[in-house]
Amino acid sequence: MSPLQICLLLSSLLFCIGLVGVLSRGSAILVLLGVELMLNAANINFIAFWRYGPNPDAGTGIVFVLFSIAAAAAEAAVGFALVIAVYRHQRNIRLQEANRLKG
Amino acid sequence: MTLSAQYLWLIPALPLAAAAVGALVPRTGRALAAGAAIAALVASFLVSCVALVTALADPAAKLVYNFAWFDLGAGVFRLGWLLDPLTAFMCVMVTFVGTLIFIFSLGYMKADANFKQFFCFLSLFAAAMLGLIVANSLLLLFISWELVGLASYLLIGFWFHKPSAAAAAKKAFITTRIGDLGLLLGLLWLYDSTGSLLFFDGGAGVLEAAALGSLAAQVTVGGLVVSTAIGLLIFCGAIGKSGQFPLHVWLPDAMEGPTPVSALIHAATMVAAGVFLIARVYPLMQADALLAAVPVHALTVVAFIGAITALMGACIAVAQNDIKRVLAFSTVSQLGYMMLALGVGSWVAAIFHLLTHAFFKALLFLGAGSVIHAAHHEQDIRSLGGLSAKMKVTFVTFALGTCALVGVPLFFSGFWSKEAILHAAHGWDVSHLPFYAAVLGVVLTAFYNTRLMAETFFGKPRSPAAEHAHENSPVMTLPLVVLAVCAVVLGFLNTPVWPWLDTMLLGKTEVHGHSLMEGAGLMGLSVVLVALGLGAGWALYGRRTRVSATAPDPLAVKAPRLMAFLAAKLKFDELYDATVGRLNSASAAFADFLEFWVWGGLVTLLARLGEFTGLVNRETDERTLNGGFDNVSEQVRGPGRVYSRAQTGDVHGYLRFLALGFVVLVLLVVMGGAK
Amino acid sequence: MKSLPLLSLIVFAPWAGAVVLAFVGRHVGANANRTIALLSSFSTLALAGVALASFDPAAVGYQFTERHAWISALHVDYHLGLDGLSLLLVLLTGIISPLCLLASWRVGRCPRAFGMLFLLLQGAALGVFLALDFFHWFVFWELSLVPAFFLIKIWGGPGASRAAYQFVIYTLAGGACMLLGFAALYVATGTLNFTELAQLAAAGELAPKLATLGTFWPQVVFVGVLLGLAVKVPLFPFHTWLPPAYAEAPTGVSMFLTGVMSKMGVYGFLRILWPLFPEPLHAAAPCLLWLALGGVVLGAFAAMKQTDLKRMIAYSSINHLSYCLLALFAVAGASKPDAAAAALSGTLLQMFNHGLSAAALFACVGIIEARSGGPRGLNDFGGLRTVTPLFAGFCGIALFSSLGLPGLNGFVGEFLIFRGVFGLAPWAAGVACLGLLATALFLLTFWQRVFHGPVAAGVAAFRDLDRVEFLTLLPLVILMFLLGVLPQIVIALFNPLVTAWAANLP
Amino acid sequence: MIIAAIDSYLEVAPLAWRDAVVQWCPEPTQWLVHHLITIVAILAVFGTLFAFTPLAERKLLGRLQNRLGPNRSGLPWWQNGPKLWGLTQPFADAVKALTKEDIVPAAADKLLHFLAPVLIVAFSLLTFAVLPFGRHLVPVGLDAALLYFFAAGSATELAIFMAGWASRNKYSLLAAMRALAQVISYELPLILSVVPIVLIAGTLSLQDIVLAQGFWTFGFLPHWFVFTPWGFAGFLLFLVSALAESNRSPFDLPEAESELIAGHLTEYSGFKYALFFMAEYFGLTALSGLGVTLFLGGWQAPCAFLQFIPSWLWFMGKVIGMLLLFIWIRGTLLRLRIDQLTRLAWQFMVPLTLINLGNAAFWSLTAGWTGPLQLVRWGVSLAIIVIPFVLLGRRLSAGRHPRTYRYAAS
Amino acid sequence: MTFALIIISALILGCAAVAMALRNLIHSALLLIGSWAGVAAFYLWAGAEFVAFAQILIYIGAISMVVLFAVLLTRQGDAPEPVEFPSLSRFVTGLIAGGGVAGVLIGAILGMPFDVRTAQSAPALSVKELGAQLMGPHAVSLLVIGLLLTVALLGAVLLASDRRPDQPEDTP
Repeated sequence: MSPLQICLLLSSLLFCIGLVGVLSRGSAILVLLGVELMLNAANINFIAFWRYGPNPDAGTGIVFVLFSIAAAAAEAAVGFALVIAVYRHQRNIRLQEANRLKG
Repeated sequence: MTLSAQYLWLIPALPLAAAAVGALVPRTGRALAAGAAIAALVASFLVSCVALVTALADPAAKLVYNFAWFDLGAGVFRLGWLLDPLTAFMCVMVTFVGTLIFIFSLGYMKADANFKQFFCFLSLFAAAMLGLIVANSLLLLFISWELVGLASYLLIGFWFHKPSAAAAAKKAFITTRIGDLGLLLGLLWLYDSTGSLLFFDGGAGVLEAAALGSLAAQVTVGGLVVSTAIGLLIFCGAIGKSGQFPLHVWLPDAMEGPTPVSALIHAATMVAAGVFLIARVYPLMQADALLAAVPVHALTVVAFIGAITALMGACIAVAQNDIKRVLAFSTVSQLGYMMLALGVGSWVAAIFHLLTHAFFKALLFLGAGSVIHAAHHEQDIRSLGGLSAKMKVTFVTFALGTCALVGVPLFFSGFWSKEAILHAAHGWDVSHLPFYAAVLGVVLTAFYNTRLMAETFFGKPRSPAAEHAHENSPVMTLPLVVLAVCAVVLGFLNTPVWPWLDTMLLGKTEVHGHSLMEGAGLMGLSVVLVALGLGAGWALYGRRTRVSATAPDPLAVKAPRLMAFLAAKLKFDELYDATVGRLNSASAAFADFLEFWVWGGLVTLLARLGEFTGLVNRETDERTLNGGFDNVSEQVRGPGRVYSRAQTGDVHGYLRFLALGFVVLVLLVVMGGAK
Repeated sequence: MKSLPLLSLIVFAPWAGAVVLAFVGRHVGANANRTIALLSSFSTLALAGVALASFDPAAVGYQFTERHAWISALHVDYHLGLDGLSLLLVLLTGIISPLCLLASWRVGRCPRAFGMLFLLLQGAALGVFLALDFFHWFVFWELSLVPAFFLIKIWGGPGASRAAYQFVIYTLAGGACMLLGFAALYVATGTLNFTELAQLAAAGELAPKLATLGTFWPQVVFVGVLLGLAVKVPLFPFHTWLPPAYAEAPTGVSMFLTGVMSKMGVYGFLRILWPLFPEPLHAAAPCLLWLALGGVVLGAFAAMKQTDLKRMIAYSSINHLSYCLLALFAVAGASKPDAAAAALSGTLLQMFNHGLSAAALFACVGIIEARSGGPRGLNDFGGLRTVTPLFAGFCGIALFSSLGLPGLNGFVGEFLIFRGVFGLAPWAAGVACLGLLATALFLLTFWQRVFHGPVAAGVAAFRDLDRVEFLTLLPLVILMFLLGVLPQIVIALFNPLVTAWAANLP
Repeated sequence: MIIAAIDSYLEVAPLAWRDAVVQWCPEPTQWLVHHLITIVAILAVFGTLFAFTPLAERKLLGRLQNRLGPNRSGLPWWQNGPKLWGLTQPFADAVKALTKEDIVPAAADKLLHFLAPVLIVAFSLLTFAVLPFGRHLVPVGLDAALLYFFAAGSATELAIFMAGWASRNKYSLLAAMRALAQVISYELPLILSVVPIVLIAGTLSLQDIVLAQGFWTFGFLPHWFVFTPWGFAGFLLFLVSALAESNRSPFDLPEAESELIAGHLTEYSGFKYALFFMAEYFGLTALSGLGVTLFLGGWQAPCAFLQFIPSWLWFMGKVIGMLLLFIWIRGTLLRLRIDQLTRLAWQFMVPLTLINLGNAAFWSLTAGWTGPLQLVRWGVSLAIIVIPFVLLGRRLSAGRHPRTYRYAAS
Repeated sequence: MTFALIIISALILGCAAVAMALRNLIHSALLLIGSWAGVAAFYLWAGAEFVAFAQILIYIGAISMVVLFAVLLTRQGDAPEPVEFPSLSRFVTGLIAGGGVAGVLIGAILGMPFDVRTAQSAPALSVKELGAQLMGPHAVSLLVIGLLLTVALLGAVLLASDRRPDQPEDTP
């Protein structure tokens, strides 16, 4: 098993952990944290392919990860602001109760 | 001591500076304004005298100084100063008479609140008038001409709080402007034809042979020679300014102004500007004289207009009761004489009469002013009377002026100048009608002046104002005396025996006199005529003086309708009101109608059309389009309601579907790839 | 070092002022706002003075040109240039604009917004005078409408709303016609640059190129552009928007409208219509001459009928601008270089002079209106000269300047126009004389009814000029005298240009 | 010659000694020993420094407050012996801390309660890894050293939170939140205030930054960044941010004794408390080191002829100078209120640092200006920072008057 | 090398998995921070030190704070979430879905033959080169990201503040 495959396995497992968290946890905060994990998993992939890919000198992977981290920061800021807004609205952060827009 | 033409501008500039001083000092700066005005005019007079000496040293020379005013196209537009005997004589006359009248005004306007403004305007007038005289460019002349008109406007309307004064000022300005537009057009035509507006420009001026020849050679509409047409247009200006028929209507109304103004502007100087103008452009007026096959010569028109005016003015003066109006119509009449002289070819006679008239008419007006001032602004001769004893100086000087005006033989300037005109008219070979008119005018002049003297100075005072009148201060009487002396003496400058003025004006150097006997017949006739007029006047008014202000006029008793018609100034105002005035207001109404109904209406119509289209559009939209759309939306909404049930609002549910969908998709791809 | 973008500075300095006002104005007082606006507005005169100092009147072409590619897809350049004509109008704008703001000093309602809008308007007008590419020329042209609209509508009199709408819609319609015309021109030639188009036209290639679009296109384009300009000047009978707009606008804006904006139309005629369409203009000249005469005569007569002083002066404005057009059409219709030079000189001079005198008259009426608190009818006053002698003097000078009294600025321009028109179309000059007469008549009526006669009731308490009003009128009056006596100082700016135009007549 | 030789030897002496020791170790463990020696050296030096800094602080504060400060502790086994000016006080304190009872609240999250002081000391020590102590003394020559420094520094926030939360005490938690808010608020100006340095020096490596300041005009005017308008402004901003970042007075609200009973440290005692204390001083020292490195020329001598003194001595001297400055500030300024604190950060520091960044950009763009233009460059640069400073400062204090306490007055 | 990688992976996955399973949100968050630190370690391992520091600075320095603050601000007493049927069923379905995805991914990774250049040394990319890359070819993206962050900041402030805009700032 090459290091690359290990890296990829790591990232896919991390992704799935995040996914399970997102799908199974009721707390909006944990859901968001799951999403963050998934983003990290993706970043791991970028780095892995940069490290073991055919064009390491390009540096695109790193640049992309930097952008991704910035995007994640933005997502976290907005996401947790949303959580607080939801909390203010329904005095808890259980996602299954946040269904006002139900059709 | 000579004066270069280059410095001629000093003559108008000094009063202009005084006017500026008058405009800028505060209202309380009375002494400064008046002092500046008089000092400037005296200085101007001195410069004029130097100019006269210079001009007379070589009367034939045209001393010219031209200068660039502004760039025009590839060249420059030039103005200039001109010094010849005509200019010099006029300058001296204007500054001299002007000075006296300024001094007179010191007394006359003493009590007026706008004293300093008065002197400012007077100075402005003097500057403009002098500018008009020294101009060597028709445009500069026109500019001064208009400024003279402005000053006249301002001074007529000086007592602007009187509606009649304000109206008279406007009337004067507008009426003269009608003539001025003719002058403007003539000026434009002249400029267009010759490319210059300078009178003398070393051979290139419009009054010099080359230009005149080309002007006389061209023919325009109706077979009219161009020079004739231009001349007639320029004459329009003179008609307006000099109160000639048919634009004389403003001059009597102009008496609304203070009396010094009437003396200076509407007797001595400005109204004579028309005569000066024609005399100045005389070569142009004369350019067609030698051509036979023309519909009309310019000077012929001038002669007839002058004759008509002379007679008409004299007639109307007979029936006027306002002391200033009598004098005003007398002025109209005398100006007619001058025009007549111009028309019949003797411009020197016209200028001679202009000069003498300036002095004695100024004298008469100032005398009238003296009377009015003494009689607390009572101007109606029927209410005056008996002033000969109360105002001795005024009476004597006024009488001397009257004698000059009437043309009492031999010792009065008016006699000699009028004689020259009659002589020239008699010698005119085109028609004798003007001569007869002039002769009749002489009789009438003597008649109405006698009436004026008799009514004003003789008999008993017929009103409290006249009762309490007494002689004015020397500041007012002194100018009268000086003018009276001049009115007598000036005639001797140009007697047939020693025609010095003629000679100088015509640019000759040797004075060739001839014996008095050569024109003795005509002279005798005129003496007889004057005597006739004096006698008739004395018979009607002097023998039995009027007893009360309301007593009927003796002449009116005899010919009431004629007298009423004359008193109404031949109903010219009414005629103009009915024709020109009505046309004017009709045009204005028409223009307004066009504005409001036609053009405005068109726009409104277009706007309404736009609104209507919008209305139709909206209706269509709401009725058909929106209706169909609503239907469709309603149909779409049904299925939407069904699908919306799937929206549980449970985030996890959605995500689960997402994840499962992803797995299914990948599996599908893998299966597909495997196949 | 690259030379200073002087012309851009001229155009954008007022806008910069507006921006400053927008940001700073909220925090400072009303007077500070007015001062800022005044100073910004004054920048034009200062910068124009700089331009004047290094301006070479003998050079016929454009000077201080700035050209940068702007929209390459349309071959549109940002192209500014200055010749005698532009300089004259920039100077005029520079003189008039601060005075307009001074005249509006007493505007109490939101002076900041007033100043901003006014500066926008000023910048747009300057842009029109300096742009050499139709694209941004048109942008400025239309942009000038927006602030004018708000200025009239918000700060105007009781009928302002309607007048403003009429003004804008009328002018917009004209502008639309012109835009269509230029669209066709662009399609035919591929350029919107004035100089290039003029060169094409001079070479006689413009009409054939337009004709490739269709037989009638040369005529259609000409008419379109003509309409756009005719509305702006305005040419009789496209002038109906003018009297209400001028009458209802606040004083300062009326001054600017008549002093500067009406010149935009004449400028357009000189800069666009005449160089680009010499042949159609030549063909249409007799007809247009009649329209201009209509403006001269009927405008004056209509003014005589007005009882609202502002409307009266608005009509006199039509009358005066029609003189410019008269000369222009006479030049376009005939060819006689010396007369044409005189006529064109007269036109340019008249533009400048009318700017001064009409602005002064509007300022005077504004002062009367401010005193009376609303009424400004011909018959509402009387004897003002007794009460307010100084004001009467100033107003009288403005009136006589407007009726073309020699010695004041109006005369020389009108003389030159008449001289040129007489040389080119004598009958037109003869008819136009009627206009001169009527002008004198109604202006003197104005003077007589308002200032002469006994003191009317309600007038007795009028104040004479205060310091701000005095400062507003004084420069104008000084200029009137100065230009009346020494027209050369203005003529020198454009004479070579005009001479070159006249020499190159077809 | 000899002096030069000694000089160059002194310069590399610490490295030489380390290498000598490492050579005595077996091959596979050499790298470990190598690093361990470095760590131990740092710990020893800065531990000593830590020991004496509070002493210095107390003494200095005492002087500032017109009293003496600790001067009693002498030698433990020598009663009535020499007092040594209280120099042994730190050791006494250490013994006291170690022997004190360690109290853990019953409801506390035991693990986190324990982890927090450990982590905070660890994190604050981490930052020392990248500071260039001398010309050849760089523990870890990272390319992105500056970033590392801040990354490591920011991790201390986590420890503060853990301390506050794990105590299960609402005062602790509130204080921790306040501390966090403050630290996060000031992290922004802190980082932004050093960005100009990066811009000018063009590198994130601290050693390179120091090298970039290694010139002198005329041999005695050092090219330290602090001697430029932007650098001076940046230094001041950095100083203020550093004060706030390390919870020093006048920004010591998180542990405000009178309001929050020592904040997140309430439930700590004994050695754990000492660890927090230690972490605070370590952080302060590390920030001083960073400031010295970035603005004050690091280990560079101020004059060319003073280069014979070993560079690490210069560095230590400057750091100590900075520490004394901090102490002086503590003794001088009053504590801020929380709202003043945050307003200062967001309305004053952040805009000013951003403007200073622009200022540095201007400086870098005008690097080619010489002669009289140099003066212009200085003038403009000064204006860029001084004018906003004045304006912002005015805005900050506009409409704010000294607070009046209604009940305290009468 | 591989050994280090496996340790790091274990750290990451272990922290993450436990975090996702814990009830105590604070502990979850702290563990996740550990996991992020692991990821940073992974980056260091892979030779991307700049990214590693950025990860620490942003995740541990900033996002963790946001998370912790959010947790503290939204606490509903100490009572943990009750274990009910819906949450159980959700857990199971989540596990199934996650497992499915994991299966697919792992299958794909293991089944895919990678053409790998297993370089022993990490590719050297200095900070300077990285900066040049960011400001050169990726300048636009950088700007966009900057804009995104600004907007996100403002949006977050707006979302989280319950003060109405017309209410004045409460000055002490």
